[in-house]
Amino acid sequence: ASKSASTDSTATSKETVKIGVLHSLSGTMAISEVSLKDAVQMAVDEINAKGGVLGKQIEPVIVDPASDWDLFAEKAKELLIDKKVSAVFGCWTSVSRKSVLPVFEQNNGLLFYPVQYEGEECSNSVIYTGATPNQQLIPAAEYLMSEKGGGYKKFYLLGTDYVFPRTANKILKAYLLSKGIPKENIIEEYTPFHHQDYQTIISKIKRFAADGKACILSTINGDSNVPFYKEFANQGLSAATCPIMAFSVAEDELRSMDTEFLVGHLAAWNYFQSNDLPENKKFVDDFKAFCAKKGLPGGDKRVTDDPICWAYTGVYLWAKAAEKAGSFDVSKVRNALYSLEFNSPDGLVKMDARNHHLAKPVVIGEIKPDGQFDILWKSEGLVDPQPWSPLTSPDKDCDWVNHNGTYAKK
Amino acid sequence: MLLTVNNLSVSFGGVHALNLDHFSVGEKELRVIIGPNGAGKSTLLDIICGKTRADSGEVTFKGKQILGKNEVTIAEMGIGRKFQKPSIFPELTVYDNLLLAVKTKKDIFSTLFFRVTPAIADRIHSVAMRLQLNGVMYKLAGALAHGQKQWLEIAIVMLQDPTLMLIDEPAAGMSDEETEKTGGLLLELAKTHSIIVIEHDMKFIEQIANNLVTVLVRGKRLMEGTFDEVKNDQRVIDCYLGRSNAQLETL
Amino acid sequence: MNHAYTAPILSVNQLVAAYGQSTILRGTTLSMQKGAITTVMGRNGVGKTTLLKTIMGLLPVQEGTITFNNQDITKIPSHKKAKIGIAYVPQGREIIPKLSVYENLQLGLIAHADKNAKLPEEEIYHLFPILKDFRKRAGGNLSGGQQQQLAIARALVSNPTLLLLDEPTEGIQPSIAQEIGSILQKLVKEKGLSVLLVEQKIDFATQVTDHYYFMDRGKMVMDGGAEELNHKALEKYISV
Amino acid sequence: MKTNNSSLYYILFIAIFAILLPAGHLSGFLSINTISIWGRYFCFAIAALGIDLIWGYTGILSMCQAFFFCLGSYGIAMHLVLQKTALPDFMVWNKITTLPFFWQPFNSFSLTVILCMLIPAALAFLIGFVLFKSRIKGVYMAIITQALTLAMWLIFLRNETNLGGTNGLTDFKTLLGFDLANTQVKLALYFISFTVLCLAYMACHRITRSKFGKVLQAIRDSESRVSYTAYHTVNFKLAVFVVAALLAAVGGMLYLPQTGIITPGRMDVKASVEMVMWVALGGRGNLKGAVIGALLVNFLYSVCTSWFPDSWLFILGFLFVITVLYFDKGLIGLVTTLRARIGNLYLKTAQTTN
Amino acid sequence: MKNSLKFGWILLLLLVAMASRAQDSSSLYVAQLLHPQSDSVRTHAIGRLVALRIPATFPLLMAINDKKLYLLDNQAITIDGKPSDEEKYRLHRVYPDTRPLHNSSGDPLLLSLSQLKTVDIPRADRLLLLPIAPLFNLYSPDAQKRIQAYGQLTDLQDPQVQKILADVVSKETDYNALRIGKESLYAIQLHTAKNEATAKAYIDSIARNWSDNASALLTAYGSGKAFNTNTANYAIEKAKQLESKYDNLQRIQNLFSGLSLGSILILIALGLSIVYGLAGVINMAHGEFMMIGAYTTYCIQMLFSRGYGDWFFIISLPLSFIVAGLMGLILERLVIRHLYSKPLESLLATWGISLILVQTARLIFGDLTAVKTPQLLAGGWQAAPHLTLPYNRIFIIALTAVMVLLTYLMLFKTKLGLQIRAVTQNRQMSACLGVETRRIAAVTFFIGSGLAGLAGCAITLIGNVVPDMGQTYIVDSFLVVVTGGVGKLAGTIVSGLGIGFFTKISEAFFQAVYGKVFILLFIMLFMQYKPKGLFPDKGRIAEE
Ligand SMILES: Nc1ncnc2c1ncn2[C@@H]1O[C@H](COP(=O)(O)OP(=O)(O)OP(=O)(O)O)[C@@H](O)[C@H]1O
Ligand SMILES: Nc1ncnc2c1ncn2[C@@H]1O[C@H](COP(=O)(O)OP(=O)(O)OP(=O)(O)O)[C@@H](O)[C@H]1O
Ligand SMILES: [Mg+2]
Ligand SMILES: [Mg+2]
Repeated sequence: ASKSASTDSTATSKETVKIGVLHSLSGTMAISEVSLKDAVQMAVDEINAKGGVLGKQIEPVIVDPASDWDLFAEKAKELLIDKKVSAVFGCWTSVSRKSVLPVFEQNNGLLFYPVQYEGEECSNSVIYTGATPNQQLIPAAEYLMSEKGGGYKKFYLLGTDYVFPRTANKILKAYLLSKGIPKENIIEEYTPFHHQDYQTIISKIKRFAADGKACILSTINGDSNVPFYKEFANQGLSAATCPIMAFSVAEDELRSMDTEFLVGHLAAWNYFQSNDLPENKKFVDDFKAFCAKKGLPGGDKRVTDDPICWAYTGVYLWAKAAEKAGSFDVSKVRNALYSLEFNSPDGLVKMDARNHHLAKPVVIGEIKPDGQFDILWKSEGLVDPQPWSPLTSPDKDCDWVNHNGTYAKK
Repeated sequence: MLLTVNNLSVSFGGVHALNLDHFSVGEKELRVIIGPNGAGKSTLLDIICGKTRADSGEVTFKGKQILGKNEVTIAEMGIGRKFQKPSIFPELTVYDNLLLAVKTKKDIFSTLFFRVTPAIADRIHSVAMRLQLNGVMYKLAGALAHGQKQWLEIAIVMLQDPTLMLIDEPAAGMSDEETEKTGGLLLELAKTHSIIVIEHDMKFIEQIANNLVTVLVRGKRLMEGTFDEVKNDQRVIDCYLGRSNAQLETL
Repeated sequence: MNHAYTAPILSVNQLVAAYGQSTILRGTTLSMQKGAITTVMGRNGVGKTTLLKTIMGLLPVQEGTITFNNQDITKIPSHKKAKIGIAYVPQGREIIPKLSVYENLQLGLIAHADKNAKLPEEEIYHLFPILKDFRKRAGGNLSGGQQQQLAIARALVSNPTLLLLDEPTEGIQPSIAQEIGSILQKLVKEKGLSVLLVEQKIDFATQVTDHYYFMDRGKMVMDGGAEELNHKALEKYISV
Repeated sequence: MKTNNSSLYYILFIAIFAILLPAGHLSGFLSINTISIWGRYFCFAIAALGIDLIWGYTGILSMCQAFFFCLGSYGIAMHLVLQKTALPDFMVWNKITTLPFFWQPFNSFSLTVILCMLIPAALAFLIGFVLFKSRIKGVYMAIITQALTLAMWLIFLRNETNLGGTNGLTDFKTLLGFDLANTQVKLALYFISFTVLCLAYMACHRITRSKFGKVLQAIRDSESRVSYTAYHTVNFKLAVFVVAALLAAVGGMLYLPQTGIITPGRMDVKASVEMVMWVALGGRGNLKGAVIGALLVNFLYSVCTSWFPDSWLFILGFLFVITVLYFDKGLIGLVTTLRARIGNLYLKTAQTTN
Repeated sequence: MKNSLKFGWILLLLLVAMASRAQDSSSLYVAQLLHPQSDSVRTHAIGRLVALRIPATFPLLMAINDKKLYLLDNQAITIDGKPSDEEKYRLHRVYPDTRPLHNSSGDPLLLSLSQLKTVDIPRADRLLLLPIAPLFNLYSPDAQKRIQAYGQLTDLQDPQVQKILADVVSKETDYNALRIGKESLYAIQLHTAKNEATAKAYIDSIARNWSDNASALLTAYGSGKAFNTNTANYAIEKAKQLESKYDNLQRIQNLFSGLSLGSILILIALGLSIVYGLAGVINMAHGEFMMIGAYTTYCIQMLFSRGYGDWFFIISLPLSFIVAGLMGLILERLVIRHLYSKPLESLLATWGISLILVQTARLIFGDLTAVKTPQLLAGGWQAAPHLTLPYNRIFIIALTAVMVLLTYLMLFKTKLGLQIRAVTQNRQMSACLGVETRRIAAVTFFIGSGLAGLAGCAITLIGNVVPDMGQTYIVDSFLVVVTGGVGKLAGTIVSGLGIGFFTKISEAFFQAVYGKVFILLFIMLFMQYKPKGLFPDKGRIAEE
């Protein structure tokens, strides 16, 4: 509420349109989600400064679902029913999204979801600006198997035990098997949330990687990463002997980390801060300036990363769609979103013509000592989203234009 | 015999606290146990009531072995205990303390649907009256003075109406008059119950010891006899009563 | 005896103290001479223990004053009282249960005026031989009487000028009770110790005391020299 | 005087929740969302009653009430999922073709209700039996039950358990044919929760006032003395433990349809500690306190996370600290002291004027 | 004879010619590498350099592999590992020779990274170096790296490799490296051995040496290249022995992991059990004091970001103790002091405080942060050829041992400890005996919270620093306190180690998640058997 007051003051007389911001500001997920709230806030400020949407100033309603999945549902109801917001920007974990999903569907809301996820979902009420599996996982595996990427033959799929890693690894495994990697060269392992002690697992990895040609596909989440990488280095492994390809480690996580032992490891995303498009340079500078101005922790040392980029882009997509539709009405905005193009910090991206996902480039980067990524590989053009992975659900597809959401392919 | 103890041995970390060859108490007998501090008197009662485990030996009550049984079973068989250090329910009122003690069915359903009958109320009040607790009936038991707690605990044991009462130092912290009253009370109770009393107050013992007195020393039974025999036994004087027992002299 | 001419070591004046709402001491007054044993007697629950607790600072004084050695100690915290030479043997012993006997005794040294004082082990074990055998045993595992002996020994270790004893013979075997009596008298004579004794057993009291007070419902109702202390004198109060 | 006080509480309580709130909704002041939220708080309050019984009255700090709560919720959730599809989506996705055996009974509503209470009760009996038999007490009990909850949480998080893993169960449509999104249904659920809360309160009230309740308090004071007085303390402890588990489960059952999601997050360490905190804040050993604590803490949680998203933790944190420092017996104690103060003041002024 | 001499001459000439040609071409390729016309040229150049394997280019290749290749005045240079206090590095030329760069006055030249031009070699190209990485790493100034390199050498048949190896071994200075280098030589000699006795001797040497691929090497030798079955069997036998030795080492590694996990738990539980003993409550904010310690370390690292090497960590050890201790002291003064006789209330209050502390940290520091590992504690101790014991873990074990010892001495050998224990058990009586209970309580809280802070500082070595990091360990450490028996130092130690070992052992059999569940259930069952912890009080004192 305090935040909305400050944005109000810039345009007091004008009418406003409310949007909800549903990111955890406390609890375990706050680590990741606070930055997304900041990104949304920045996008809102920018749009407001340019005159708002359809002549209205955007008024963000910020609530704290506190990493509590039940509270996510409650807050979603509150935003949609009591606060009557036109769109909601929020969620990080799959479970939080699943928790609010029925609320959005029942109350005809619109959720912009900015994080890479496991797919297998095709809701009419969610706009997925993060990656689908084929926009992140598959290219990464493909790259590692390629000559250029090192021609790795053995894969250790390591993740935190929840839905995204499980699904991701299922898809990865299917992909690897389809590429002729023998079963015994793929190991799957999960650790509990907040796992801190990776000694045993690293020992296993060491043995697995003793003959070279092994790499790790990591979906380790959040605060488990630091102990993992530290132990990895301390037991004498390195990126040269066995690189780690991470799907959940981005610049924001690396920001204040001791990157010495991370250098050379890899990550696959759709966006890196080191992207040298002029749009991105501006975005990065603006974000730093924004954080410094607002006195947010980290100030001008803040960095951008993939989810931040898509959280920010989400607001613009919504604004653009509303302008195009000439209305804030959810179904009109939704229709206007199909095939909508937007010049994001990551270059031109495009909403899918049939479902609510975003087509965007895929990039693979290598960690540098300053916590940024060297871009090693970039997809040619945009990669279309596949909410249902053909590897695990070959018979399904998602289409809201010609079909009613998920349908069975012939 | 109501209670028989044979070859009982207990040690704590290698130190023998009790090494009792034989000890028995009959129906409606009031037995006094004396002995120097640390002789093992309280330990003996602890074993009888199931608080402490014995190393070896046997204890039979009403002909049944009770070693190894838990304290509830033993209590149900009819043994009630008053501890040396007052043990009551400090956060309940005196009345509730007494109510819980009254001998009735004590399983879950009976307690759940329990109603105070006039008979029970009378019993509680008469016991409270005799132990001068009627004035503090609705005080929290924790707020009683030391002597009152002693009485409350005696009252609890009385209301339990056990066959055998184990009373550890009832006169401690009581004035002479109160001690005497307690003695009278015990004598009266002894008409209907078996009682084992531990005390150091010789005057009190003289009052109540109408039967045998057992002397324990270092965990062993030194002797058993009438009060006079015990009082005049040189060994007892040496290790317990002291050279010239002033207390007795004055009598 | 001629008490009027020596300054009292401890004087309690119109003391009022309460547990929460219930007032127990209602204007208790007491004065005791240096180098003497003063006994407070009274039925159960009249407030004897409460009086000692209040003197020791465990219970706040609501009204009245306590003076020790011409020093007003009404509002001084317990640990300071211990340091200026008041030692306390409470009812219920209050042994620190998980400390060994030896450690319990060492704790007594904390209040000793001399910081480097050593434990007078010889003397203690001479008085209470049983403690010697049990040096290493946890205090809480001792028998009741043994604990009482330990509590008294612990109080004596600090070399106090005033000793507060709450029914010290409770639970102690007759021979040792007797000995405690003579030890007290000896300490009073030799070291000028003053003792405030709470006791219910008239026999013990008459044996050791120099002066007695009789307490009822939070007030002193009678006092006098040792020679006046006998059953008859007290009868009328006791039968109330 | 005493009865007067209590009845004042009751009248206020009923007036607010049975009349004022629904009326507010019907006249359009309050959204159905608000009503539902209060309905959920009632469910917490029901569980809190159980915690008060086991902890407040019997002195056994059980940290696994959140687990029992979840069992109730999961049971109903399984039923609701089966109402929607024959095979839950996540099973389809996990390539499971037939419904696992333990899901089968949840096709029937009556069986579901029975199982929702039977399973927690049986588990509580088992856990309680094992723990109480071996005389585990105090912190040991608290930490062991916490460990148990933690273990269960980890297990429920797994996909292999076929309970939806981290995502839990969500997206329910109908209950006994009623549309859960329907306002009327929501209002009905609110009233059911309210009624159950009242009934549970009355039952607990009865229990604590009976001799049984006295035994519980005596166990809290000195368990060994109770044993020497010939009560089988283990049975008594076991009985309240089961009752508390039942109350938690019932709370969980009513909670689910009003919330629309159940995940293992409801029984993580934080959640299980929080449940105890409601009772502690409200006033331990006092049934009214437990209810007030549960309602108030959750209300503040909801409100503050919306109004003060950045600083609500401070507010809640300080509330805890201040309650402890200044109010002896929780919030309910505050009320009594305040009343006493006011009474005193009144008396004093009366005296001085005389 | 003459012929052979002649042949030798020709061979020598040929070799020299080849070498000089190689030298020439290497400078060409190096030039191409540093200033490529196109990516493919660079890739080709690297490919050639890899194929040529000229020692003179090795420092350059090493710099590429480490991503530390820079240009300064068109010279290919690299930086020394550790920066100076002003983040400046010493520089070395890497081609055509290696020598340190000096400034005009003859002092070592110090420059910061921004003053150098980075030579970007794409990962794909760098990966080309992988096959010969062991070869050029033989020239590394870092002995540890050389040791690794020896172990990783392949194609030992190759005469060029043999030559380089012999050359390097002859110049080897480090004892361990020398041993391993020599034994790599044995491997070559084994393959050229012509009779059973020598072959067996070399097999023995190799087995004794036990480099990374010793068993693979022996197995390979035994199953193919051995010249008679006797030696073959002997080699295979030895290989098997090595394998089982390896398994044993794995067991040791597991034990070490258990020990290290156990020490962490003990370190946290130490403060917890002291404070628990005093206040008689579950101190819900204990984890947050840990967090304070960790953030103190983080802040000090920030202050020291201009260098001073490991000093920041050395200083943060006592400081994190003091800062967390002081916070504990403040908390005790403001809140806990009023709650000593009310265990329940302190539970609530500390919970509230933990909420406040977490949110405060979140507002001040934001999100995920981590502390740099001090140089001294980076990497691990190669205890045996296949056993790396990370220094940071060794340090934590040592720290825990020291803290346990100090705590023991403090509690049981000092007057303070005596008073603490007395106050813990009976406040009122302690006061009557002259113990300043308030001061003692404050000191105890200070020590307890300080120990938590210290634990937090130590944990930065292995994990990250986040506002709610306290919650991660808190249940586990409570379990340690409880299984050990509340207030029992020895119990805490034994149970901490026990839980550590059991966790690690179970993790070897189950996945981590089930390992954890298993250990929790195991503890529950254990408590059946010991309901008051490992070291329960015996006798009457046990009853309260
Ligand atoms: N757990 C224990 N560990 C060691 N010694 C113990 C333990 N329990 C009791 N003792 C010892 O056993 C002996 C017997 O104790 P007990 O309490 O039975 O004596 P008592 O005869 O009741 O003495 P008192 O008259 O002083 O009450 C004592 O010496 C005591 O110190
Ligand atoms: N903690 C307490 N809270 C409230 N009231 C108490 C408390 N302790 C004692 N009392 C009350 O204070 C009164 C005096 O108690 P006190 O212990 O001083 O008596 P006493 O004279 O020492 O008796 P005794 O001879 O039995 O030891 C008693 O009526 C008792 O009920
Ligand atoms: Mg005894
Ligand atoms: Mg008294």
